[in-house]
Amino acid sequence: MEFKLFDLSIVEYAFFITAVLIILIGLYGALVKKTLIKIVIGLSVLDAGINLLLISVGYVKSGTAPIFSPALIKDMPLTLENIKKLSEGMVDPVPQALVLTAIVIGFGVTAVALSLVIRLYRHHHTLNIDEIKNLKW
Amino acid sequence: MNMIYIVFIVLLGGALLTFFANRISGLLRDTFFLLTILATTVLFFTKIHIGDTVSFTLAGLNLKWGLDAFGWYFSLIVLGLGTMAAFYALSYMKGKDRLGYFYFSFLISILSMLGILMSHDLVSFFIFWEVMTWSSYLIVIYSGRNVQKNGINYILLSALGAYAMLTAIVMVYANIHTLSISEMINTYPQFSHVQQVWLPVLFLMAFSVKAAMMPLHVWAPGAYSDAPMAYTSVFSGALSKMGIYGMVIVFVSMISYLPDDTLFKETFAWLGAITAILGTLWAIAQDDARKLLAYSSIAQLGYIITGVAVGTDLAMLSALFLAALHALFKGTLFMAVGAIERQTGTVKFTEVTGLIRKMPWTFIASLLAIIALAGIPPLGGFVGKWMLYESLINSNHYILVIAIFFASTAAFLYCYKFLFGFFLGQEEKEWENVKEAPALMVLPMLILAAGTLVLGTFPGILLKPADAAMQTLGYASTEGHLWSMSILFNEWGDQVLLRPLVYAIAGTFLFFLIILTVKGWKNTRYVSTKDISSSGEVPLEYENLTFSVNFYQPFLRAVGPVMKKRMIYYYREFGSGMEALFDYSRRIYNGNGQTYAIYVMIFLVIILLFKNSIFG
Amino acid sequence: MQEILQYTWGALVSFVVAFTVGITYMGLNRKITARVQNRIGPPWYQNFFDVLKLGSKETSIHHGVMQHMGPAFIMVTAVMSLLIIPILNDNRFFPNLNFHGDLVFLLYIMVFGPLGMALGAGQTGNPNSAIGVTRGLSQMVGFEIPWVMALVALMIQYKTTSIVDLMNLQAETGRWLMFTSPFAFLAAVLAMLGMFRYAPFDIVGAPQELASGPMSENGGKYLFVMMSAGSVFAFAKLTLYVDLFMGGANNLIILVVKTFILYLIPMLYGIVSPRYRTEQAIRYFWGWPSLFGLLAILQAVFL
Amino acid sequence: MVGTPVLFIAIPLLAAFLIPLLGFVWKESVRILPGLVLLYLLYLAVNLMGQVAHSGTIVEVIAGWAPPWGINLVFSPLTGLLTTLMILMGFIIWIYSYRFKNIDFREAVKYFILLLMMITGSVGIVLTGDIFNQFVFIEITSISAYALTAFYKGRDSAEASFKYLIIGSLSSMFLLLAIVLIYSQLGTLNMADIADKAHLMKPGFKILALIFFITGLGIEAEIFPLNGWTPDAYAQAPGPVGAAFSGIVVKAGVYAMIRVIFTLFDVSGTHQFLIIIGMITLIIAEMAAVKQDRLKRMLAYSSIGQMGLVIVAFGIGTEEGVFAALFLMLNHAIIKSLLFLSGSYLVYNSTEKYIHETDGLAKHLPITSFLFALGAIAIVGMPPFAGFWSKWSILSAAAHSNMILVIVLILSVSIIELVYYFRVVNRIYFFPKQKEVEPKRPTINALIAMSILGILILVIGFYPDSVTGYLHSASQSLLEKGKYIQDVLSTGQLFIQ
Repeated sequence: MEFKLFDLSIVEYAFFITAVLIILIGLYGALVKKTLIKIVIGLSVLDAGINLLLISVGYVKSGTAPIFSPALIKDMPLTLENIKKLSEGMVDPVPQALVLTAIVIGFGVTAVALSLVIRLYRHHHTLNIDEIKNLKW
Repeated sequence: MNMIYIVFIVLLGGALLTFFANRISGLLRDTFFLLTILATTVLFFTKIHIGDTVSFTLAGLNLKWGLDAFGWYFSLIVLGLGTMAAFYALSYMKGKDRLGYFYFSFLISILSMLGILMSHDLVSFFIFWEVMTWSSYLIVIYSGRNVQKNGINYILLSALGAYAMLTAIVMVYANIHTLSISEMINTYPQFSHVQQVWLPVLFLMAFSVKAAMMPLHVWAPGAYSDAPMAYTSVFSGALSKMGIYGMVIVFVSMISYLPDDTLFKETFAWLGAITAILGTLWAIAQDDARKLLAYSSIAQLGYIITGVAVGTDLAMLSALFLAALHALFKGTLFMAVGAIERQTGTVKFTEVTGLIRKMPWTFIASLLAIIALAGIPPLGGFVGKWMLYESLINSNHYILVIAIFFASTAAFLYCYKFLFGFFLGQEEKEWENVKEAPALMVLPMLILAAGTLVLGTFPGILLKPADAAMQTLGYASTEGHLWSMSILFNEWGDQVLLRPLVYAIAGTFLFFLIILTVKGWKNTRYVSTKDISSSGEVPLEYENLTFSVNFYQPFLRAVGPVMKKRMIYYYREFGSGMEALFDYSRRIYNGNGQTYAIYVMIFLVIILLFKNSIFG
Repeated sequence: MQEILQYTWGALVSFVVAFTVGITYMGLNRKITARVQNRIGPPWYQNFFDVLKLGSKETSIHHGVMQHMGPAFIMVTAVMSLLIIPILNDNRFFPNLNFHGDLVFLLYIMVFGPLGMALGAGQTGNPNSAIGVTRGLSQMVGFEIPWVMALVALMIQYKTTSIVDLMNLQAETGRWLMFTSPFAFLAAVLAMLGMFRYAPFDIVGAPQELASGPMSENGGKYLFVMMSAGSVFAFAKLTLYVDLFMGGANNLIILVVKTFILYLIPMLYGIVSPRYRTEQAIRYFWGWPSLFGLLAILQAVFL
Repeated sequence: MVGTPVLFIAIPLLAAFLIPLLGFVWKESVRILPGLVLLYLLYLAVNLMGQVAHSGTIVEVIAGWAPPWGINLVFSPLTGLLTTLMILMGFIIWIYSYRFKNIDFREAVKYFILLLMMITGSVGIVLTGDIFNQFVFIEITSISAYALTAFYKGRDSAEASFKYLIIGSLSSMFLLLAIVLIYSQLGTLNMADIADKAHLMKPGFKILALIFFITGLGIEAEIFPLNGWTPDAYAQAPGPVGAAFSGIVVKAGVYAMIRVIFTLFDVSGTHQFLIIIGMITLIIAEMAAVKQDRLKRMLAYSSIGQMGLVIVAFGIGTEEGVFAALFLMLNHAIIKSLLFLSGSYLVYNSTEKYIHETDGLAKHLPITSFLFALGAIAIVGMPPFAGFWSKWSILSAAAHSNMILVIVLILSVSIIELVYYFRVVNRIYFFPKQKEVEPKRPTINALIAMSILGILILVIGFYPDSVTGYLHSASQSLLEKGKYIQDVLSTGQLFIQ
């Protein structure tokens, strides 16, 4: 299997550009916005962008689901050549698995972040990150 | 098992036992301490012979320990002074707390010094060197006074020196792939020119810190005066000699290869002389006896350094002789100060006076030591100074002679101050009930002081091992050669020419003393120091007749310009500048999480921008 | 044994000579000073009476062992200097303990006595004594510099540290060192001003201020020994200068003449001078005298 | 065979989930179970180390999918050494914190679960042979670390944790980007396979991936300027967690970074880059540490500095340099943990953890103070303690590569380090105690844990040969890239045939 990043169609480019845009938006949120909630949102957006990028790597235009169903295999012997032949036209399953994992992780991180935000708000009575600077130097 | 191991195990085990025995009982602790040091001394001088070696491998490095005549000579200083100081310490330290800690550090520092003298490879040399540093540091901070100032100064400068040495050691190791000191010396001529210059510089940096040479001496006054006097005698007498030991090796085995136009030796000889002069001047200005002796130690080591740096046969001999002698008299003096401190509770000349009748034995020991320090015949100090002068004159260092002479003349000033300040002058009521120090403190002092007396007339006792040490270093030398080196020695073969002079001095002195004593024996009586004539009036009871404040004010006015700023002032300025810089640098961590995130992005962008130059 | 007896006899004679001459010089000093100041002054032999009076007085007090030993210390210095410094050229009679390098030895033995006496003075408890001692020691550090420079210059120039060698050299060439090494002579003579402690360098004993300083608690036998030692020591020092710079002397008459001429220098300089404070004195010695010393060394090294 | 590497991950994960359940049955089991697990794993690790030394690297295939397709665990001399070290440190920290939150059962459950998860994650980072799997383990470690940092409710711990979280999220973003780049180019996630095919990548992408990796993993490895979170997190986390950070988590981060640089790609210039960045980290951190007035913050900066030094040593790149770096990692884990453990007793009852609150505590806490002093002396590299040997090996490695400037800088920085450590030790021993400070006597299990570390320092110091053999084979195994690839991929071929 040969994977290429840049000889892609417009649609595929669109995936990448969108993903990069989302990442940039997320970064903007995380790095520039002063409110803790917005920072957390920015981080989540960032996560989403990365996941989109990840999934688009495995995208094959008009590909099928990567399942070797009995209908597909029929009575072919499971040699390497056959498997290769069959898997052409399937989307790559690995990025999907990765994205699933990444989403779960992102969820966990966001949950922890939000709980921390609550704690910070109770402690400091503000959500402005510039005012939460008890620990420095 | 080899005896060398056993000596080290005895010392280490003894130190640990002493430390833990402290919890059980004081008597047990003292016994262990004394037994350890005595056993070490006995084992060392009876069982270890010159030429014994052992070698083993540790962490892939071949380490070798052994004893040669040169090391033996210095071990004599270490163990001789160490044993005396140990006896002294038992009485001096009585009743203080943290004694286990003190005795432990004491023994470990003795161990480390023996280790340095027995190391035949650079790594064990360095290890023992560092052990010596921290064990002595532990004692410097023992009293708890000024730990943040004097303690840190000491450890900081020691580390500076030690790391300079470490740099040199790894340079050597990378070059010749062996750590043996003799290999290093043998291959030294083949090193590149840059290394030939840098190696001795780095090594000498380390050694000059311990030998308290200008401008690396700033730790010494504080450290010497803060350590308990029982240890300071070892500190100044023996530990600083480790610096001299290293210097001798470097000078003999490395710098002698350098071409003369590098002026290495001259520079060092002059640094030694300047150290001697400034040390003396500062000693004169002190009102605290410990500080006075500390500066005096710096000055005395300056002479020794000069001797080493000049490096002719006689100069080296004088340096070695003075090194041992300095241990004797400075050991005595620090012990005397300790005795006074213990009996009166103060060591300030401005506070305590007129102890001569209360502490006569301490006075006698101090008097002998002071005479030896001042280099006045017939005591040992004169022999050493003489050899130094003669070697300087013979090797055409004329200006250096004058500098050294100035320093030793000015030394009379603080010598007199020491004796006058403590023992002479008005006998004030305040000190009426002071008693002589316990015998255990007085005896070591007297023994050491007697050593200086004996060496004045029979320097051969010490010159023979010194000569053997020099033969190890490669000075073509036989015993006959030794005696023909100085005009002091030539006619009497194995003893000095000074003998008839000594007899004449003693004869004259006794003759006039008898005259003075016999004449009017019945009528002359002792009167107190209050009973004096002051321009015909009899002073009243309340009149203060003690003269001790601003003792040498006129002299200090005359030399004022050289003493405006102390060297430590510049170090302090540098230090506080650095701290300000450090304080500024940590403001990078400004506490804002978002800023940290922006740092990450900046880091990324910078790498991306320069990726072609970074990852060629 | 014979030898030792002879030496002792010679030593006694030289001591008596030095004592007599020294005391006479001191008396002359008083007389001349008085004449210059337009007074009549005591007779030149007045100091003999003074010493005799002190010697015969009963002493009833002392302040301790060190004070008791102090005069003996100073006497050791005087006698040892006298024994080491050759009194006459090629002398047979007077004992001579000199050896190669006695110049350095002399430098040390010359401070031995003053230090010992300083200890004695210290024990008296009289603050004036101690103040005088500190001044004396400080001043000593001052004048030792040009003095040592002069000696080192001689050592360099003639490659010897022995007084006898220097005397023989002058006898052979017939030229006095004060002419061949003028700078060394100048430095040495200026240092001598300090050694004799006459004005302007008399702040050590400053009679009006310190009640004669280090001596102030001593009387009777102690002062007797001190004065004797002082006169012997003065003669020994003058002899040393004569030996070093003026070709020595072949008999006692010439020696007395030469020493007296030398003695006139500090004396006359003193008569016309006020008094320096200690730091002024020290700075004085580290000024011109040391410069001359330096010139002497340069001359010795380069010429 | 006593077990396989997969147990290192499976057992503690299982235990972590069992803890709350067992807690209902018998409360004490919450405390005992992690210890039993770690003890067993320690036994296993030691056994496997013997086996590895005897018969070479163990590669274990998970779930039957052979490399390069499936996930595999690699127990080589290097990873084995680090695993053993981490488990050992984990075990000691467990001993130390056995009585932690003695009263509050719920808190204790949380603490032990999170601690176990963090250790598991770190061990997983080291053992795995798959980059995405490594990413997952990094996230497991990070999330438990966020939670542990914010463990104390009263203090500013939430702030520290939040900073850590922001930076940590960026880290995971960069890691994912790097993984995307590699996968899009090579279509594989197996480290050995990537290493094998790395030359097929377009150079631009390769360098981009490397940069993303360095940035992402550099955050975990605390290199400057990516380490803004570190001092806060170390200072605010509970004492044993600080020890775990410096003894376990950072080590995993450094390992991951080094694995990427040494095995995955060989881009020229990386080594010099490591030296420079390590040096900057070292200098800035030690400079910042001097003026700290809080104990744990000072220790944190010191920890950053030491990591910088480790990276410098790796950057030297020779076998000697790698050996020195691993030696320093080992020593640092032991010594810095000791400092954190004893240090947190010295400031136990203080809210602000000021250094001056430790004044004169030596009289009240003799053993703790002694161990702290021992750690301080050891970490600045005073012989004959452990720190000296690692410092010596770094310097001699640098000297063999003719890097005199590096030597001079390292030693100058060591002097700074010496000053601030000795200042603290002096305070503990010689300053008068402050009246309002109430020293807390350490519990017996804490004393045991600290003493073990102290003894280790002495053992390594007096007899470094006890560890150098392992370190040498570990450093060889890191440098023999070809052997690593072959070891892993041959398992796959065996499987196919």
